[in-house]
Order: sequence, then structure tokens, then C-alpha cells
Amino acid sequence: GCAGGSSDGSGDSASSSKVAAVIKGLDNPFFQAMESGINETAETDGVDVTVQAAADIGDTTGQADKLTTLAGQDFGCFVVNPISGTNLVQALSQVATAGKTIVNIDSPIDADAAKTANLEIATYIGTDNEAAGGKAGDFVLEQVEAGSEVAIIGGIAGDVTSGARVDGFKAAVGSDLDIIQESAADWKREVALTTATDIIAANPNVKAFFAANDDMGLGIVKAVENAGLTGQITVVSVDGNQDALESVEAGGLSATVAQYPFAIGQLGVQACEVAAAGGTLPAEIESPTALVTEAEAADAIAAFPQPFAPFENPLEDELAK
Amino acid sequence: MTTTEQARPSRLKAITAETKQLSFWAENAAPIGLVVLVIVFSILSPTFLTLGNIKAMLVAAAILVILAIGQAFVITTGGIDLSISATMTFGAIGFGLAFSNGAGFWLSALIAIVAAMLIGLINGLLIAKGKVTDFIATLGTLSVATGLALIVSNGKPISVNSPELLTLTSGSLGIFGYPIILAAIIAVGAWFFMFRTRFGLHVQAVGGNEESAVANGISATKIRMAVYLISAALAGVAALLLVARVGAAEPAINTQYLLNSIAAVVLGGVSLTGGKAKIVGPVIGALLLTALTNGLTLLGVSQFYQPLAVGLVVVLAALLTRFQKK
Amino acid sequence: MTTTEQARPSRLKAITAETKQLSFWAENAAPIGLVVLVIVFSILSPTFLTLGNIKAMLVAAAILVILAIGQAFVITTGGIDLSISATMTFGAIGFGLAFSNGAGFWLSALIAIVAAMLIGLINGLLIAKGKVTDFIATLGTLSVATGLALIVSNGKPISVNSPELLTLTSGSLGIFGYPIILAAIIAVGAWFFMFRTRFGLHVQAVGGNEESAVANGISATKIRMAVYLISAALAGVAALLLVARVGAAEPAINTQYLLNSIAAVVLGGVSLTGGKAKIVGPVIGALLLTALTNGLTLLGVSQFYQPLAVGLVVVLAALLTRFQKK
Amino acid sequence: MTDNYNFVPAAPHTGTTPARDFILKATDIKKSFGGVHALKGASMTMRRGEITALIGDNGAGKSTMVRCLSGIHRPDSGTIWLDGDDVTFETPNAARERGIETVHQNLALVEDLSVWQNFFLGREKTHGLGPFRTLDRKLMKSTAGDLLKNLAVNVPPVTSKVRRLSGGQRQAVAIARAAGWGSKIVIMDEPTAALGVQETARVEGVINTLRDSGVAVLLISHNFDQVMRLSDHVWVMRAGTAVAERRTLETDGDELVSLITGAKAA
Amino acid sequence: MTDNYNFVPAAPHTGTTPARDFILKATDIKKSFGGVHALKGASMTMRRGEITALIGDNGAGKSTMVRCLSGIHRPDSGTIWLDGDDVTFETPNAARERGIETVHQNLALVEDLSVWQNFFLGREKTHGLGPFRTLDRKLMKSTAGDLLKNLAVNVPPVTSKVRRLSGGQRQAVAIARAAGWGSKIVIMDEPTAALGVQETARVEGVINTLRDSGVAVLLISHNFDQVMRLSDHVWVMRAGTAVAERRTLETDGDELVSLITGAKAA
Ligand SMILES: Nc1ncnc2c1ncn2[C@@H]1O[C@H](COP(=O)(O)OP(=O)(O)OP(=O)(O)O)[C@@H](O)[C@H]1O
Ligand SMILES: Nc1ncnc2c1ncn2[C@@H]1O[C@H](COP(=O)(O)OP(=O)(O)OP(=O)(O)O)[C@@H](O)[C@H]1O
Ligand SMILES: [Mg+2]
Ligand SMILES: [Mg+2]
Repeated sequence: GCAGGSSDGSGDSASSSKVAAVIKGLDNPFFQAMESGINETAETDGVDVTVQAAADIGDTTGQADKLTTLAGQDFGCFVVNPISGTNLVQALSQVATAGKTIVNIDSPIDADAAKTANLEIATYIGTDNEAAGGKAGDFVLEQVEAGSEVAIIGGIAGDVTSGARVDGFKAAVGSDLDIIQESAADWKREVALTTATDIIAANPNVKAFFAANDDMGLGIVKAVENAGLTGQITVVSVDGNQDALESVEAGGLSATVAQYPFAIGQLGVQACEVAAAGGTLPAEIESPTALVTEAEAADAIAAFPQPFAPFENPLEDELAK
Repeated sequence: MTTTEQARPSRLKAITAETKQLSFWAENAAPIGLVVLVIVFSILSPTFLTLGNIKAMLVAAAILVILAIGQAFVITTGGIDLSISATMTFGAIGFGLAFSNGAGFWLSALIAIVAAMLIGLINGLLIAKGKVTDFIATLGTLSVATGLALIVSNGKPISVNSPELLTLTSGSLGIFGYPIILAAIIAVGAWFFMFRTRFGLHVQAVGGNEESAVANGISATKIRMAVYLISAALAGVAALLLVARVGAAEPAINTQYLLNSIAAVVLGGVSLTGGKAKIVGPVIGALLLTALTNGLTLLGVSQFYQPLAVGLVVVLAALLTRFQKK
Repeated sequence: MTTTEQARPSRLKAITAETKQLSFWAENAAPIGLVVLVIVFSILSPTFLTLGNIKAMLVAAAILVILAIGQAFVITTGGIDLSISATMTFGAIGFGLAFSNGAGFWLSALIAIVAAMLIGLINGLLIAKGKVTDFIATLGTLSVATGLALIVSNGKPISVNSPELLTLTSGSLGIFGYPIILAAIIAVGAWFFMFRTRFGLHVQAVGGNEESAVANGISATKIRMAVYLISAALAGVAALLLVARVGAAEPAINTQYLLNSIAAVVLGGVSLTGGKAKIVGPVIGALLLTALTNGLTLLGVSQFYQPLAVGLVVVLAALLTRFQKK
Repeated sequence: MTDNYNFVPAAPHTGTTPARDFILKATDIKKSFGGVHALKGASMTMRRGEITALIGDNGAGKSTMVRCLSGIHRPDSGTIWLDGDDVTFETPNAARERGIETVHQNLALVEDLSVWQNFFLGREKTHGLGPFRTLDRKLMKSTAGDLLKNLAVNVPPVTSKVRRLSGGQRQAVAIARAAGWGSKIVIMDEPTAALGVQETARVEGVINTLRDSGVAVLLISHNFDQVMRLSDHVWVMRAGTAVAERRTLETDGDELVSLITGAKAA
Repeated sequence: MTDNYNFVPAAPHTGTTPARDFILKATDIKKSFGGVHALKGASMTMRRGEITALIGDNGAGKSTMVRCLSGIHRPDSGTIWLDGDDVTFETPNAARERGIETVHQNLALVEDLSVWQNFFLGREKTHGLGPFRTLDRKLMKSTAGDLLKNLAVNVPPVTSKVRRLSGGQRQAVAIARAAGWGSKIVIMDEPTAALGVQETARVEGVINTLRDSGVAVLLISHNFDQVMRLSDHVWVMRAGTAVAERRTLETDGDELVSLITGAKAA
């Protein structure tokens, strides 16, 4: 019951109802799910949407270039998932000057930079990655004895998302666990497998792994399996991709923090619809996240890509108007 | 010596014209590719040739243009600089650190360029003095520069809020943004150095035949040192534009820039074996690659098809160079 | 012709021994580097020389070893295959799609290799027939293969649960896992082809001096086609190991494998200008690079310092090659 | 993949219709490189069992002619007749299979390969079968060594790389290679230009031996004494065409010079 | 950065202590490449205003000697005296600044550069000041063209790339380059090996002109006639040492051959 809101033109004459979305690299299932969320919502709601993505997760200027390219066209609303806090600010200032709606999803735009550039961000949708890392940290704390050794495997060294997730994890475990090592596995399953194998070899007492995304988590699971330690080492990752959920169900991955990229994408488009209809948007929308363990895995898979737990969508009311 | 047939001028003319045509297409693969792209995209997308989009494209191209020019100097000597984008990253971090520690814009910019040239110096020493293969030396410094950037920045992006940078990235003269104007000035300077000074001639000589150049009293060591320093210095300048563009100095490597800088040079008709200098070619090559991504984005081509499209264009443009004269 | 001084044998001997020593170090940069690394790491980490770790290292090295061998054939002809890791990705996706559509292991494996060789064929046609510069042609097919892999897989990893793959990845003879055994067999075969058959000799001849090779009736076109096909076929084999290793076919680009495969070959003492063939060198180069990451991880070296360490080792090993005989 | 590299050279074709006494006849050969017309309709002949000299100024087109005869270049037009057959060599191998061996001006050696590898380049001896055919290294080394010994003064070891040889040694390798294949025609493009006295004498000896064993030799040389000393017949090229021919006995250096420079019309 | 590449060549050094009549004296030069002892203590001299010939078999070490004299190689030991000064050339430029010009056996041309660029390579003419000093292209082109015209038969245009020249044309460029600098010594390593009759005659003319203008010429050649015709003095090298010297007038070809081959001891 959310169709049509956008077509009958609010007072804003400059705006068209067309939506442009610029997200991170599509070489990762997380952002593919996000794209699906955007596209499918747009289709059911009859919104014209264009999705562009960076070449890869490190392509900060490429993403900015793409946004700049789109900014010159007649889109009324921009949904952006910036690779870093600032990389899209330049390009967005152009959008903001033209008085178009900016919806920030997933990774937040740096508040200071936004202020400097006079950006007005209609709404921010997402869980910050630190919180997701924190959930994983809490889970690991429950699973292993205090003082156990844990290892962290992040994405490309210096990557912002990876940094936030890892920082959240570290903050949550605090000094209760012994973080023996922090490695970078470039977001890749194969690299994570090699790295985890080495870490297990060097640290036979390692009790848990945290990976900054599911792909690397699955690589670690494989390493644990190869070492014959399945069940003895807790592996948690972040994302909630389908194959990760399946691995959780099958007893491989201990848990994944599902961020529901599909829902984030969906909310992004819906926020644009609300804005186009002249509705009011909350400054921040908490998109659902959930820790998926073996117990919830079946439900999560069944509901995929939607959130499995009931979720209060704050935009539904506005859209229903 | 040319034993052209003076007797049959008309037939000769025809042949010459034909030859001209074929080699004309080949020598100008990059500009021709660019023109074709512009035509195709402007038919397919009404936005492509709007002033706003052209301006956006030129600004987006500036970093790659500058890197391609640096790379062109190195490639002319028969070398290659794989560390160019890591050097840029290192320069950017240098800028970020200096700026956030209170150094003003100009001092920070100087530090960025000096930091970048430090990597260039290592490259030069390894390759010119150490006689290490260019490929492996710069592959090593690629890693070294990346590592250093991560270490000094502690792996975190450094936000930079500088009015000068803002001016640099958003100011413009007509449709020409300051970044592309800077790139154009560098291109003109590079052309001048390459084709009108002794230094440029010596760069070409070393690339063409090092033994002969040395026998004629040219110091290949100095020339090689110089080109790696030039390449690094230009990477430092590009770092300023990079920081200005993304509003922060980030320690992530931009592999894309590395491959594209080389592709731009080669598309511009410079042979990787060295000895043949070109500046305009690489600049147009960089514009071509930028226009390609821009157009594909405008057309809403899916991210999955973009690498394919880029690959096909690169291959087609390269096929054209087949007919280049030796 | 060698005007060695027969008159002063003792002094001569000393000089020869010294020369031998210097060039000995240089010619064997990769093995020496490997030995040094092994010594350093085994002092610093008690785990390093445990059987379990050696086994893990060798298994981890297998993919890179195979890619380095493929790359070595191409580089011996003076070319370079930048598409090698993208080709591997494309082969992996080919395997994943075939397998998930019900083709058995063997058929899927065949499809993987054929898919990879398709890219090799394009490379060969472009470079051998189209006379496109190797660098730019394979840069193009790098993009093309990446795009194709993304498109046919729809960007998603394809999980593969095949008992054969499981055996491949977990089986072993003593401390030698099946992957490294496969790699060793390929290395022996490659050595045989390179040094004991006409084909190998012709590869070296084309790399050494194409004009002379052609004047002696060798078809440079065929040889170039062949080496790119070999490189691609080996990338296909590596794809099997990759899929076996992670239990899924992923469309991700593995730039690291590309740069490392080239680094392994160059560290192994093969000149990028072509003409000088080596197989053992590249294999050891691949082992060196793998041991390096393994050791650094074992030691718990921070992620920020790892690129720096890798870079330094590459540069140092390369510096050794300076003293190689021409 | 390797099958292509293991063929056994076809037995030399033996023509049965000798066009008079000419073993080779090239008529109206044209060859251009871009705008440079290197050959503008050159014709020449070689007689069976004779040494034919080809002289002319730098850039006259001698080497281009040689490269057409040996299959490296395909003429733009014109015909090459070998033993009365119209042969159009597509590849250097085609020419060699028809019995034409060439010592190129640039020697066509691969510097990074050893002497014996260069010696047999393109027609290596193998043993074994099919894909398992391996190089018969022993045989090739000993053969190459034997053939070289006849020619060079300072015989380089057959296993040393050509890169390490002096200019004269390289020339010796290239000549020994061409002379060692029992062919019908051996073409030598300035074979003694870089050679010392002793080597030159040896090469001239080889050329005479070849002639005596019935091989037709085409000798390109700037050295008039040599041409007068060795050849039976001389062709003079100027600016892309063959402008004159003489029996060696019926001419002298001065006439040849004036033919080369164009001071005297053919 | 470019400052290094804009220096004005120093005025030729004019020694004031002629060591007897020798303009150049090399004593006990040794030079090895790895295990190869190319020069094993060779000594030789050149006299003022004379053409000195250096002969010897392939691999005797002539070119290595030349490369030592012209600063490309640094001798392992031994001394080079120029005009009575102990000069140890560290670089080719040092040798050229002292007035030694060389035509190398490999010509030392850069194929991808044009004729005039090769002509002035390493000592380009510039105008302007400091970093804005630009190449004086016009002057260089015309100078190169003038100097070439004296030498080549088929003068290549000065703007054409050396890659497009025939072997003879290249040689002409290299020789014109060396001869055109008003130096004290010109070394020529087999300058006419690849040349035709007319070009050879011209080069010999140039060599004589150089001598007549007071330049000492060192001529490496395998052509005895040429050596006898041109030179005043002959040095013979064998296996890395200079084994004999003769006044040209007091020797003949046969003696030289036996000195080269070692049949006759010095
Ligand atoms: N591959 C080529 N491309 C362009 N021009 C060429 C090529 N080969 C030869 N030429 C030109 O053709 C003409 C004839 O050259 P060729 O080498 O046949 O002369 P030549 O008689 O052998 O001279 P020399 O005595 O100097 O060896 C020259 O002008 C040369 O520049
Ligand atoms: N750069 C080098 N590296 C190794 N060996 C060398 C090098 N240069 C020369 N030689 C060797 O030194 C010896 C003398 O060579 P050089 O070129 O001086 O002889 P040459 O008298 O000039 O002979 P030619 O008449 O053939 O030109 C030869 O055995 C040669 O192989
Ligand atoms: Mg010739
Ligand atoms: Mg010599």
C-alpha cells in the first residue's frame, strides 16, 4: 500500500520523481542485496531508479565521479552509500545546491564535512558498522571464556567499513578477551582462509575469530574445518549474506550479524518517495540488524532477503498517507 | 634514398594517400577512439554533451591525466612505474598528516610532493643505481609506499577541511575546472620538457638505445633517476587533487589508477619498449578512459557490464595501433 | 676464444671463485631469499618449521606456483599476461556454473579449463595476429574476463560441494598436499617442455630475437598463440584449486595473484625482456612470496606492516639479481 | 600443441626441367615498404654450380632481394623460378625446404641461445615419438661442433651463448649453419664484412668448396677483390633494379664501379 | 633537474707538454669481463697528425681497446696518456671533452631519433637561459645537413629517423658526427665494413682530410689494402695484447698477416 505517492507532484517543481542510487562495489554480495532492495522496491512502487556502483570497495574517486555524472541529470533524489565519510561530499554539494533530496544509507557521511559543504541530508538509514561489530563482540563474549584468545580478520588494510566493524568488535570485548592478532584479508575468502590457517598454526589456543565480512568468515570456517577444530573455535562475521546464513544453519559459521542490505536499499527508495511526496523524514532510521545464530538461521533463510524478525518501518505510515 | 617513383605521380599520390590514411588512423588511435565515444554517447544520452557533464568529466579526468604524464616519462625510458598510485596515496597521507598537524595548505602541499618524491627517489636509486628491473623495483615500492601510508596514518582516513582545497576542486574558468587547468598546465610543461629541451631528448635517447646514449656521454643513471622523480612528483600533485576530491587523505591504494595510467599511455601510442615519446597521446588516452566510464554511467549500464565495456574499448583502440608506422 | 690466463692458475682460480660466488648469489636470488626467510622465521617463530605449517604453506603456494609457471612461458617470449588472475576467476566461475547445473566434476573441470583458454585464445589472437602490445591486450582482456565472470555469475559466489574437490584440497601424501603435488607435476612438465622439446626452444628463440627466429622458419605467431594458451590453461587449472580451496567459485578479482605471479617470475631470475627461460626460479619465487606472508602472519606482524615487509623483501631479493651475468 | 614443432623436413624437391642452365631466376621483383620502393622490378639469375656475385651501393636493394629469395619477404609482384618451377616462398621454411640457405646480413642468430641451439634453430633433431619427442642434444652438439671446426679460427664452444661471441665468431656460426645443410643454393649477404684475415680466407675457402660440390652460391659483397677472386658471374644493382650483368672474366673493377655508380650505362 | 643537461662543453684542453711526438699513449691496459680477459696488458701509441691503424683478428681486443680510449670502459689497470697528461676517462663525455671522438663498431646511434638529433646527441645546441633553455633545432638541423653532405652519396634527410636509413647511410651519419667536432683524435672502429664503393671512397677521403687538418686518426680495419693505403703506422693486436708495430712504409700485407696470426713473432 505504498504506491503512487510520488507522482502527484509536491510543491517542489525542480524535482523529478526519478531516483539515483550510488552504492559501493558490486563485487560483494552485501551490496548486490542492497541493489536488489533498491530495484525491487522501485519496481513495486513504480519509481524510476538508476543504480550505479563503484568499481570496487576501494574506488573512492570512481564512486565520486559516478555520482557527479548522475548529479547533472534530472534525478530528484539521491540515495548514496559512500565508501568513506567524505569521498562523496564534493559531488553531493552539487546535488545539494540544486535542492535535491539526499538520502544517506549504510555508511554515514562525515558530519563535519557535510556541515562544511552545506549538505542537508534528508535522512540517514543504517546501522553503523561499529554497532554491528559490537553485536558480534557481545556474542563472542558469551561463547568463550573470559581471557580467551581471539583473532580479527579485517578487509583491505585501511578500509573504512572494515575499520568501523573491527573497532566496534574491539570496544565490545574490551579487555575481557585477549586479542592476539589483527590481520587484513582484502575482503577475500581465499586470503582469509590462508591467513586463518596461519593464525591457528601459530596460536593453537585461539578460541574465536571475528571477520569483517561474511566472505572472509566463510574462509575462516574452512580453515577451522581443515584444522579439524570445527565446534571448538567460534567464528563470527558481519553481513548476513545467504551463503553465510546457510553456513550458520549447517553449523559452520557460529553467527553472522545480519545488516539486511536489502532492507537498507528498500528504505532508501522509500525515503525518496516520502520526500517527493512532501512527507517528513526522521533524521535517522535504524535499519534492522540481527545476530543470526544456529537457532535463528532457518527463519532467516526463509525470510531472506527480508528481515526475519518483525520490523517497525517508520516510513510505512508516511507512505500510506 | 627513398626510391619513390617520380615517374607515376598520380598512382604514387593515391598510394601515399592510402598509406597516410591507414597510418593516420593508427597513429591517432586515442583521439579517434575519443571522438567515436563522444559521438556514440552523445547519440545515446542527451546529457553527455551538456556543459555540466563535460565539466564534470574534465574534472574527473584531471588526476588520471597527471598520472599518465608522469607514467609517460618513465615509459619513454623503457621503464614502468607500478608504484605510481601507491605513491599518490602516500603523498595524500603526507598532506593529510601535515595539514591536520597545523601546517598550512602550501606547506602541506609541499610535504605531499616531497613525500611522494621520496618514493620516486627510492625507485630511481633501485633502478638507476641498483640496476634492479623497473617492474620488480616499483612493485616493491608499491608495497612499501602502501605500508608506509598505512603505518603513518594508522590505517584511518584523515579528514581535511581546507578552503584552498575547496577552491582547487570547485573553482573553474568557464567549463574548465581548476583541476583540469592544472593538468593542462602540467601537460604543456611536460611537452615542452620532452620535446624542446636537452633533458627530454636524452630521455628519448636512453629509452631508444641506452648503450648508444651512454656512448654519447648521456648519463643513463641521471636520466632514469630524473624520470622516476618526475613521475613521483606528479603523483604528489595528483595526491593534492585526490585529497581535494574526496575531502580526506585515505590510506587505501587506488589500483585502478595504476592500471589506467599505464593504459592511457599505451592507448596514447607510446610503446612500452621505450624511445618514443608522446605527451598529447597519453593525455587523450586518459580523457578517453574517463569519458568511457562517464558515458557508461550516464547510460545506466550495469556495474557488471562496465568492465566488459572498458575492456572491449581498450582492445579495439589497441587494435587500431596495429597499423602504426614503426 | 676465452682468453683466460693459463699462466697464473692460482690467482685465476681465486678470481674465478670470487666471480662464481657473486654470480652464484645473484643467479640464485630466489632460493637464497627463501633460505634466509626460512632461517629468520624459524628462529622467530617455533611454529614456522612444524610439519603442519609447512604443509599449509605448500598448499597455499600451489595456486601461485601454477600461475607463475604460466606467466613464465609468456614472459620468456618477452610478453606479459596481465589477465592471468582474471582468467583464473573466469575459469572458476565456469566451473561453478557447470557444476551447479549438474555437470559432474570432470566435465566441470574441463569446462573451467576451456573457459580459461578462451581468454587465452583472445589474448593470443590479439597479440600474435593482431600485433597488439601484450600489455594493453591483456589489460583489456583482464577487464573483459572480469566483466564476463561478473555477468555470468550475476556477481554472486557459487557454492560448490564436490567430493572430488574435497579430495583435491585435503588429500595428501605425507606433508605434500595434493595441490602442491599437482603444482609439482606441472612444474616438471613445464620444465620438460621448455628445455627438452623443440617447442620450448622456439619459445626461447622468439623471446630472444623474434626476427632471427622467424628468419629460421619459426612461426612467432604460433609460438605466441601457444604461450598465451598455456598460460590460460594453467590459470584454468589454478581455478580448480581455487574453487577447491574455498569451496566456492567467486567472481572477485584477485589482483594480488596477478602481481605476485609476475613478481615470482622476476624474482626467479627471468628477465621481462624475454629470451631467458627458467622454471625452477619462478616456482621458488612463488614459494618465497608465500613463505613471506605465512611467516609474517605467524609472527603476528600488524596488517599495516605487512605490505612494508613484503615490499622490502621483494626489493632486497631483486637487488641481488643485480649481479646476475648477462 | 607441439606437433607443429616436430615435423621432419621434406626431402629437397628435385626439379626435372632445368630452365636452360639457370638454377634460379627472379623476374621483375617489386617490393615496397610503405613509401620506400626498395625493389622496382629487379630481375636476376643464378647458374647451376657457379658463384654469382651481387654488388651495388648501400641501399641499392641487395638485402631486400635476398630476403625475397629466402622467403622472409613476399615480393609485391614478380616471380621466382627455382629449377624451372615457379616457387613463391611464403615462409623462410618453404625456401629452406626447397634447398635455399641464407646467411643474412644481420646473421639471424638468437643471442641468448647457445651455439648449437642456433645451429639447428627451426629444424632441431629429436628422438622419441609424438609429444614425447625430445631434443637430441648430444647429436646436435657434436654435429654443430664438427661443422664449426672447419670454419672458425677461434672455435667457440658449442654450448656457449652467442651473446658471448665476437663479431667474427658469430659470422662463422651463421655461415657454418647455412653451409651445413647440403642445400642447392647458399645465399651470403656480406659474409666477410666483419671478419679478420684468417676468417675471411676460411670463408672464401668454404664458398669455393660449396661451389665445387655443385652448390650455387649467391655472394653479396662490397669487396671488389673478393668478387673478382671468387665469382663466376656478377650482377649489379642500382636503386632497386638490376642494371647489368657480366661474366667475371670479362670485366674488371673499374667497369663494375662505373656500373654501380651509374657512370656507365649497362 | 634539467640543469645537468644544459652544460656548455668545456673548451678542448690543450696540453702543453707533448710527450715526444705522441699525442696518445696507452700503457699496459688490462680489461676483463667476468672470466674473459679481453685486454691483457696492451700498450700502444698514436702520433700527432698521423693515421694509426690497429689490426688484429676477430676477438683480439681491438674494440675493447677503443672503448677504453673513449671512456666507455674503465680499464682494470693501465694508464692512458693524452698530450703527456695522465687522463683516466670516467665517462665518454670526459673523453670527448679532451678531444677524442669515436665511431664505434655498433655506431652508437639511437634508431628512434632523427639524424640531426643523433648528430648532436649529448652536446645539443641550445638558446635561452637556465631552465628555459630550448633546443636550437634550426641550427642543429642545418649544421648536421651540411656536414653530412660532404660524406654520404645518398644523403638522408636530417629529419628522418635513423631507423629508416640503410646500413651505409647510418655509417655515414656516425662518421660525419665524429668528424664534425674539431677534435684532436678521431677513432674509427671498422668504419667502412658495411659501405659500398662510393661511400668507402668518401670515408677514406674524410680520413685523409682529417689527417691533413692535423687530427690524429686511429683506424681499425680488416681491410689490408685500406690500411696500406691510408695509414702511417700500424699496430697489431693478438689475443689481448699489442704484439707489434710497424711504419706502414716499412711493411707489407704478408708481414702483417703473419704478425696477426702469430706465424711471425714481433
Ligand atoms: N623493412 C624495411 N622497412 C622500410 N624500408 C626498408 C626496409 N628494408 C629495407 N628498406 C629500405 O629499402 C632500401 C634498400 O635496402 P637494402 O637493405 O635492400 O639495401 P642494400 O643494398 O642491402 O644496402 P647495404 O649495402 O647497405 O646493405 C633502403 O632504402 C632501405 O632503407
Ligand atoms: N661486454 C663484454 N662482455 C663480455 N665479453 C666481452 C665484452 N666485450 C668484449 N668481450 C670479449 O672480449 C674479447 C675481445 O672482443 P673485442 O670486441 O674487443 O674484439 P675485436 O678485436 O674488436 O674483434 P672484431 O674484429 O670481431 O670486432 C672477445 O672475446 C669478446 O667476446
Ligand atoms: Mg644489405
Ligand atoms: Mg671489434
